[in-house]
This record gives sequence, C-alpha cells and structure tokens, in this order.
Amino acid sequence: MSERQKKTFVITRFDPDTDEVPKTESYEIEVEPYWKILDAINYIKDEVDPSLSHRWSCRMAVCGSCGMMVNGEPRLTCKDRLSGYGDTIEISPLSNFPVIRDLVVEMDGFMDKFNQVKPWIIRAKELAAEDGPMRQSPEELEEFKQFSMCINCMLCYSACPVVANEPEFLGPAAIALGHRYNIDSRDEGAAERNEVFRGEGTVFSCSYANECSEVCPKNVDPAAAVNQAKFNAVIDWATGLVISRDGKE
Amino acid sequence: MEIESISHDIVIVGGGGAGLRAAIAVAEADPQLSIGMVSKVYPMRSHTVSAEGGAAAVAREDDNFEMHGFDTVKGSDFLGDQDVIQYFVQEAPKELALLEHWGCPWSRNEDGSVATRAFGGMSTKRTWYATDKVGFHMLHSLFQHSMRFEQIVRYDEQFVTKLLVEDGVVRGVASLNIRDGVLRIIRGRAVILATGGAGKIFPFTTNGNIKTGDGMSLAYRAGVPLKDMEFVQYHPTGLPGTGILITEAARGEGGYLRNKDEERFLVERDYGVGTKAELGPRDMISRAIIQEIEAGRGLEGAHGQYMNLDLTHLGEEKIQARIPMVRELSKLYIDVDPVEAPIPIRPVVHYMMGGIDTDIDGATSIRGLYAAGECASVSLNGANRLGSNSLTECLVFGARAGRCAVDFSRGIDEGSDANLRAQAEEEVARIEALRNKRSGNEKISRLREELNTTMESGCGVYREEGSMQASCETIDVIKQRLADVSLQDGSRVFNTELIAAMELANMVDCAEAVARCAVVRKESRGAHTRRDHPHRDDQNFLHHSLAYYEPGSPPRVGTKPVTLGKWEPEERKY
Amino acid sequence: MARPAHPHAMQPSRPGSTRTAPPQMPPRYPMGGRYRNYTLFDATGLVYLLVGFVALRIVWALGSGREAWQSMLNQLENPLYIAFHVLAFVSVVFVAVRFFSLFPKAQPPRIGPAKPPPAPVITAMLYGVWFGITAVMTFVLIGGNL
Amino acid sequence: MKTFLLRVEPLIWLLFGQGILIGTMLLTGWVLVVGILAPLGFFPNGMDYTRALDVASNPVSRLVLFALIALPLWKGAHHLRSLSIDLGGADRDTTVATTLYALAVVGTILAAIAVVRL
Ligand SMILES: Cc1cc2nc3c(=O)[nH]c(=O)nc-3n(C[C@H](O)[C@H](O)[C@H](O)COP(=O)(O)OP(=O)(O)OC[C@H]3O[C@@H](n4cnc5c(N)ncnc54)[C@H](O)[C@@H]3O)c2cc1C
Ligand code: SF4
Ligand code: F3S
Ligand code: FES
Repeated sequence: MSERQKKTFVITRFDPDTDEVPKTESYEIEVEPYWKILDAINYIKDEVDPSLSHRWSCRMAVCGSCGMMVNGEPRLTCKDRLSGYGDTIEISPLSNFPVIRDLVVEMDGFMDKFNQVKPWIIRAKELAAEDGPMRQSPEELEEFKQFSMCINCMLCYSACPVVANEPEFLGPAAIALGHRYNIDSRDEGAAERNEVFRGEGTVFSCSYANECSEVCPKNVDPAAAVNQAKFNAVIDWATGLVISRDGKE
Repeated sequence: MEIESISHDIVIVGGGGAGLRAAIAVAEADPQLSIGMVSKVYPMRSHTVSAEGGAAAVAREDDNFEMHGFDTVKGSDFLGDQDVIQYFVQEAPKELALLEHWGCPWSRNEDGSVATRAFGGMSTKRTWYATDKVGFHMLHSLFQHSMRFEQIVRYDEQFVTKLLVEDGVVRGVASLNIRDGVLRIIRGRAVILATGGAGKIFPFTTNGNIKTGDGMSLAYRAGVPLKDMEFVQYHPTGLPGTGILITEAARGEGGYLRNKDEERFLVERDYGVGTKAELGPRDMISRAIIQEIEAGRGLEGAHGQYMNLDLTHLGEEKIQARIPMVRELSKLYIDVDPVEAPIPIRPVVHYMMGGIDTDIDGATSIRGLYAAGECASVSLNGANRLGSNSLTECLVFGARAGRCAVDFSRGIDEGSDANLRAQAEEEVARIEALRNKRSGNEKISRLREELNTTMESGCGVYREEGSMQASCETIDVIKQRLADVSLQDGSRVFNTELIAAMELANMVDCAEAVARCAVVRKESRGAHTRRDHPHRDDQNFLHHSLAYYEPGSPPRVGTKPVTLGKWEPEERKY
Repeated sequence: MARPAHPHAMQPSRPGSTRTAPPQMPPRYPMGGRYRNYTLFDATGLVYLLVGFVALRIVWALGSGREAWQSMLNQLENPLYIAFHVLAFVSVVFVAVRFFSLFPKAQPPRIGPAKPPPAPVITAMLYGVWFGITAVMTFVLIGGNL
Repeated sequence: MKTFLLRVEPLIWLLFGQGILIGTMLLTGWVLVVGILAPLGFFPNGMDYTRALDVASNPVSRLVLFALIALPLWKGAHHLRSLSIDLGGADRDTTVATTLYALAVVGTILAAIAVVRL
C-alpha cells in the first residue's frame, strides 16, 4: 500500500517485580504514515514485545485511557498523529503520577479527588421519574457545557506544576467538574462544593499556570473552570461572612 | 495462599451504561444492600462512552408508545418479543427523564424542553441527544451520579474470569485484580452481567478494545444459552481503515449517501427503504451499500471501496451545533472536513443483537444470574436493532435487572464456602499455568487476526452456506490452537498479555456461537442476510436461536419461541 | 530525565496493592517550553515584593521632610536602583501581558444576575484601563497638573 | 497555622489578584518615572519636594499610594509562595507562607502609616 517508514520508539519500562527504577527500551519499527502514536504502540505490543503494558480502548479520543508522555508532552496517543514527529519518539508514562508498570499509571489518587468535589446534581428536593425532565434553556446549557466535555484523561494533571508539588490540590479536571455542576442551572449544591473548594485541596492553590488548558485534548479549558471556581468560592465566602447560612456554624 | 473472599449482596459485572444503571437501581431499591461493581476498566472508560447519536424515548406530542413499539417490532424483523418491547417503550421516557435529573446535558429546544432528532427506522423525531456525544454524556452522568451512593463498592480494573455457580444458583464471581494479578472471590446473592458486546470478533468494527464478549462467554460456559447470536449489526457509516463510527445522526440531521456518480442511490434504486431513504434501518442501508459497490459504483480508496456521506449542504453552523463530533472525528482520522467534502464511509460491525438469553426481568436460566445491556439478549432488538434503542435499553433493562436481582436476593442464602473456594482454586491454577506458559507456537495477535478474518469472510453483511461452513471449520481449528499459545509476559502486575489471552478465548466462544447459529438459520431476516436463502421464512424460522455450550465440541443449537402480540408479522417494507 | 515530583503527588488515599515508581515532574519543568513563562510569572513575585518595599521607602521619605526626600532621590540615581527599576518595568509589562490574556476566561459566565461581557471586550477594556492609568500616572509624576 | 491559612486563603487570593490587576496598572507609570526617568534626570519638576508633597497628600493620592505599595506586596508574597511550592517546597509551605504573608502584613501596616503621615 503506502510507503512504510522506519521510526524508533524509546519507551519507558518498569516492572515492579524486577526493576528497582524505570528504564528505557528502544524499538525500531516500520510505521504507516496515517498511524497515530497508539497504533505504533499497539503494533509493538502485538508484534514485537507482548510484555509491554499500556491502557487503551476506544481509539477515538473519547474513553480517556491512552494518555502518555510523548517527547515529554502529555498527549492522548490515539489522537496524536505520528507524522508530526521525527524519527525517534520517546514515550513514557504520564508525569506527576506514580507508575504501576511500563506506561500504566496509578489512577486511584485521581479518582479520590474526583469523588471529593461531589460530581452529581444536588437538590433540596429530589424529583421522581414521573415529574419528567426539568427545563433548561440552551443558554443555561451553554454555560457549563464545555466543562462537561472532560474525558478524564488526566493529561492536565500531568502538566500542572501545582499537582506535582502539592499532593492535596484537587487539580484541574476535578475542580472543572465540580464547577460544571455549580453552574448547572439544575443544581443547588454550590454551597457544599464551595466549601470543598476552600478546604484542604483548595482551589486557591492553582497558580494559573494554564498548562492544563494547553494540553487538554478536548478543549475543556480547565484553567478557566478553576479560576472561575476561585471567583465563585470567594464570592460565596464573602456572602457567608455577611449573611450567616442557616444551620451552619 | 488463602484466596481472599469478599461478600456483597449484589455483584454487578460491568460499569458501562447497563451496569451503572443496575447499580443505581439496587442502591435506590434498598439502601441497606451492599453492591460490588467489578469492571475491567474504570467505569468511564466503558464503551458506552463512544455512543454518539442518541437515545430513543417518546417525547413529542405527535408520538406515542404504539408508534415506538411498532417501529421497534418492525425494525427487529418481527423477531423482537412484543411484551418486552411494550415494557421498553413505556419505561423509556421515564428513564431518560431520570438521567436528566442526574445531570445529563441533553440538548435543548428554545423553550427549555429536551430536543429530539430523527433516526433510522424511527417514524418520528424521538431520539434524545446531547450533541453527538450521547453515550459519553450518559455514561459520565451515570457514573458521577453513582458516586453519591457509598454502598456501591467499585472493583476497577478487575477481570472476571468465571461465574461461581453451585447447584444451579450463582454465588459470585472469580475476579482477577489486573493491578496485582491476585484472584479473589467476590460473592453475591445475585449477580448481574453487564459486560457489553463482542464486536472485536470482527476485524472492522466501531467497537473498542474491551468489547470481547467476556460476559457472554462467562454465562455460556456456566450453562446459559446465547440467543440470536447470528444477528450482527453492520452500521452503514464507518470510517474506512479505523472503523470509527460516523453516527446515524449525520443522516438524521439531513446527510445524503452518494455513490461514485454522486447519485443518492437510496432514492435512485429500490432498496426497500422507500421514502425513508437515508433514514432507513441499518441492515437495509448496509446491504444497499454493498450492492452498490458490487455493481461497480463504489469509490476506490486506500482501504478498499467506499461510499460518500455528504453533509456539505448542511452548512458549517448546523454541523457544528448538532454533530460536532462527526466533524472532529472526520478531520482527525480521515483528514476530511465534512463542511467542505463528503466523508468516505463503509459498513462496519457495530452491535450484537444477540447475547445471553434472558427473560423480561433480565433473569437467565441460572438462578440469581441476571444480564442486561448489550451482553444480554432480552429480545428487544430481534434481528435488527434500531439505532438509539440500545442506550435506552441499557437503562430500562439495567434498572429492571437491578430491581429483580434485589427481590431475588432476599430469599436466598449465601451458599457453601468450601465449594466456592474449590472452584476458585481451580481458577487460580488455570490462570497461573497460563501466565507461566512459555512453550507453544501460537501468538495471541496472530490467532485474533485469523479469527477476525474468518468472521468477516463467513459472517459479513451477505452470507452463504459455503463460506459460513468454512468459518465454522476455521474456528474449530483456532479453538484447538488456542491451547498452544505461549505468553511472553510472566509478570503478575498489570499483565495485559494475560488478559488478552483470556479475552481471546472469550471471543472465540462468541464467534463460534455466531457462525454456528448463522449456518442453521436458512433464511434472510434483519441483519442476517443469506444469498442462498434471500427471503424471510416465518414458517420455519420465526423463532430465536439458542446456542448451548458443549465442552470440547461446537455448540448445540436450539430454538425458543418469539413472543408475539399486537403486531402480526408482515412484509418489512418502508 | 525528569526530576521527581512530590513523592505523594497523585497518591491514592488507600495505597495500591503493588509497589509503584515515584511520580516524575513533567520533563520540561521549570524552564523549558511553555513552563518558562509560567515560572518567570511566579518569579516576578520577588520583584513586586521589592518594588512594594522600595515604594514604601520613597513615600516614607516624602513624609519625613525635605532632606530625607532629597537623599532618597539621590539614592534612586544609584545605577543599581535604576537597573532594578528597569527590571521592575519589564516585569510589570510582562505580568500585564500574560495576565490580561488569562484574565477574561476566569470570569464566571454569571456573577449573581450579571453577565460579564465577552472575552475580547474584557481584554480590550483591560488594556484600555492599563494605558489610561499609566498615562495619567506618568503625566502627574512628570509634573503635569490635572 | 495550616487551618488558619486555609481560612484566610480567599482573602489572600483577593489581595493577590488585586495586586496583579491594580498593582500592575499603578506600577507601570510609577516605575517608569520615579524609578527610571527621574533618576536619569528627565522631568526634574515632578520630583520637586513641595510639589510632590502637595500632590501626594491629596486624599485620592494617599489611597493610590497605599494601594501602590500594599497590593504588590501581596502579589509578591503569594507568588513567591507558589514558586517555593513549585520548586519543591510544599512540605515547608506553612513556614514559607507564614513568613511571606507576615512581611506583606507588616508592609501593609507601614504603608498605611506612611500615607497618613504625609
Ligand atoms: C461507536 C458506537 C456508537 C453507538 N451509538 C449508539 C447510539 O447512538 N445510540 C444507541 O442507542 N446505542 C449506540 N451504541 C450502542 C451502545 O452504545 C451499546 O450497546 C451500549 O453502550 C452497551 O452498554 P453496556 O453497558 O452493555 O456495555 P459497555 O458500555 O460496553 O460496558 C461493558 C462493561 O463491562 C465491563 N466488563 C467487560 N468484561 C468484563 C470482565 N470480564 N470483567 C469485568 N468487567 C468486564 C467493562 O469494563 C465495561 O465496564 C453505539 C455503540 C458504539 C460502539
Ligand atoms: S480537563 Fe482535559 S486534560 Fe484534563 S482530564 Fe479532562 S479532558 Fe483530560
Ligand atoms: S495547570 Fe495547574 S496551576 Fe492551575 S491553571 Fe491549570 S490547575
Ligand atoms: S483509546 Fe480511548 S481515548 Fe485514546
């Protein structure tokens, strides 16, 4: 078919059973010009070294499993064209995450943070199925829509310097998610979440590096969300000083 | 070492749309119950995430249950069970409303009501959508909502290898923690399988890497028959090469299919879709495309012949507002901007109508074992699923299976510890042997490829006795060769090669059921189209097929009656 | 090779069942690629802190009488002071440019009942106000009367 | 101390933000004239003692001068804190943060006194 091309992949390997620290291994393979980075990794896994471990599933940039560092940048590998790279490509696991094995990182820390922001609709009174759908205008939808596009690929965590150095920080995607619910016209839980935002993993830790938004493959713009969340958390805090909320403090 | 055993009231295998909905249903039915949810990927990675077009439920004034019911029955080529369909259409709007309450960002009309779009085989606009990332939004809404229930305990990245059954009652599952390679017993007084489809048995599919038919194989090996496996849905519009889906919503929003002469062939020639044209059901349009290609009217590309899906007349604004993902995917994976040029497409394996045989409750022939979602065949879809019915199916029957499992679990004890341990120990021995298997001449990737190839040649859009028989034989051989695979990865930690080996075995089970049932059904119905038997034969084949597992030999194929009702079978013409 | 991140970065609350390799910082951090501007932005903190205290000294001197003021002015002519103020000027402009590009999207879509204007308008306003204030400041400081 | 810091974080962030926004806007002209042009000998009139005192003691000017001193201190303290965290000092954070904010507090008080005694 089309002309194949030789490329070298330098892949970080780590097996906790046998390796003290991660090492690298090189694979020279022939690639098709239309391949994505993930296709090359899958090829290596299938044909060259089946002991290579990595996560992937949808190969259409929506399941969020295939994030890796490609030449030092966090990338969604099923979305990333090979043709944009030179002859040697370095692949390593997402930075800022503990590494379980090879290209597989520990995700549970992320899931903990995700859970902390209460990412569900909170309402004073729950509706029943028979009540039918609530109303929401297209404009109200537009306000949070962008922040609901996150595929949890964690690239933003891998790019954020604060995440790297402040273990408690909730981090971009989790805050964006909490904020997404806060500004959803159907939600009534902003006060609760704002308390979380001002708590231990405080949104104020973000120093607006904007790296999260630079690397986000879905244009979620988590930096916008985080900084809007700060704004709202401050307003909420200030109103709390003036008007005491019933039942609290 | 002692095998660890954990107990829950209800165990759910699968964290996709169906699994999550079931978990929430259980949590709501009785807050006291503890739920174990096992999934081989983190739930939001489940393949429900990739569904694009929408979820069907009656919503508009000009629509009613009767119409949705009949569309579904007709779409199923009268192989859907009509009691199931009636229940489904009634529950559908409630389920989608619940999802709305849980935060799903449905697209809206100006007045704030939920917007609906046209879909193939549906007689009016009843497909709810959230642009064209419906599965994504539904899955994330469900997953996030499920987090509020502390009683839902997740076992993420754990791979269920066996159902633990004792005297015809399911007692739990054996689950391999992918992280550390340790097998555990997760016990439950009822088990719900929601493991999704098996599209990966085909080479060219919209399905992701995880859709290997695990749950089907688990139930099948435990003795539950697989139903209607010969019905494999080809979606008319996949991107050549990758198989990535271009949603039916592209046609729902007004896209045209054109051949190399730029003709709208569905309008020009009679392919049975009548005035519905591009909005005909998937089986018919897929056949039409293949026929056009065979008649020499296909376009030639790097990945074989294709047709064009033309959206250029819709304009950038509409494309961006309604189907942004179509544009994103086309640009990214095939370098075509649909605003400017037509998208090359060809039929692609998409969905398994068949699956674990269940009744309307999701119950199987093993007591306490339930199944829902794509892995199950509750007989909603019959011989051909209508687009956008299956996401709703995951909700409606996921919830029902959850509630029924709760009822069942009330009257049942935990079962014998010793028996389960013995089974689990066998499982550990088997997996350990596989992990340490260095001898053998077969490679996983090669066997998978051969399985894929034979499925495409034997069980494609058009089928024939000869090629199907050949597939059956090839699968027999692959089954034997499976014993001769060798693994290179001996690690306990995140050993994806080991998982792939087990998934391959599951795929072979499913593939065999598909091919064997297909041979037996000597008629053309829905997605099962035979050149040697081009017509539907209600006399002899108005029944479901059942494939029963037979250790060491091909499955025994039996039948099960279809539940008819209001609608008598008639010729399927649009 | 990148340097290690905080050993607890992204660690789960419940430790995983296998040993992990410690998290690494993104390899380009802190001065490579886009990170350089971020790090410099943070580093202007030092300049701002010092400028603040220098301004405090200046105003304090003004309040302390003619002589104190004159000696302050003499000190400011010291090349080191001038060099520092040149650095400060560069920093201030750098901060303004970076921050004004980041600020608009940090506006929530709605603050109470009010909706902020679209981002380009906010940016334009920021630059307008910045130039305006700077012009007035400069005018007054060089001896102009309002 | 850590809990106290968390509690006042919103306030600190507000001051920091104003430090960037207002601080930067006020500092540009100030640094340009007082720090660079005047010492180099341009526009000698502006720095004349009587005139300077006259202009500065206007209530609005006092406020401007106060903001011009205090707000950059908060911007500086906060940014230095995050720099120290980013360079790996998260574990010493309370000490670093307390010291920096203490400096800013002292500076702010002195700034208030400085503009009052003009
Ligand atoms: C590209 C695409 C587009 C689609 N678009 C539409 C559409 O527009 N409308 C519509 O109605 N339908 C659509 N469908 C169909 C629909 O998405 C699926 O039928 C539905 O999502 C299936 O959901 P599920 O919950 O059954 O399975 P899945 O979402 O596939 O979930 C399976 C779960 O089971 C787990 N699992 C599997 N095996 C094991 C194991 N051995 N051990 C532990 N866990 C396991 C997995 O981890 C996963 O969590 C589409 C499908 C595809 C592929
Ligand atoms: S915000 Fe973007 S980068 Fe971060 S997890 Fe979500 S999709 Fe990925
Ligand atoms: S990269 Fe990090 S510092 Fe803030 S703007 Fe994004 S979260
Ligand atoms: S494989 Fe799903 S996002 Fe890349």
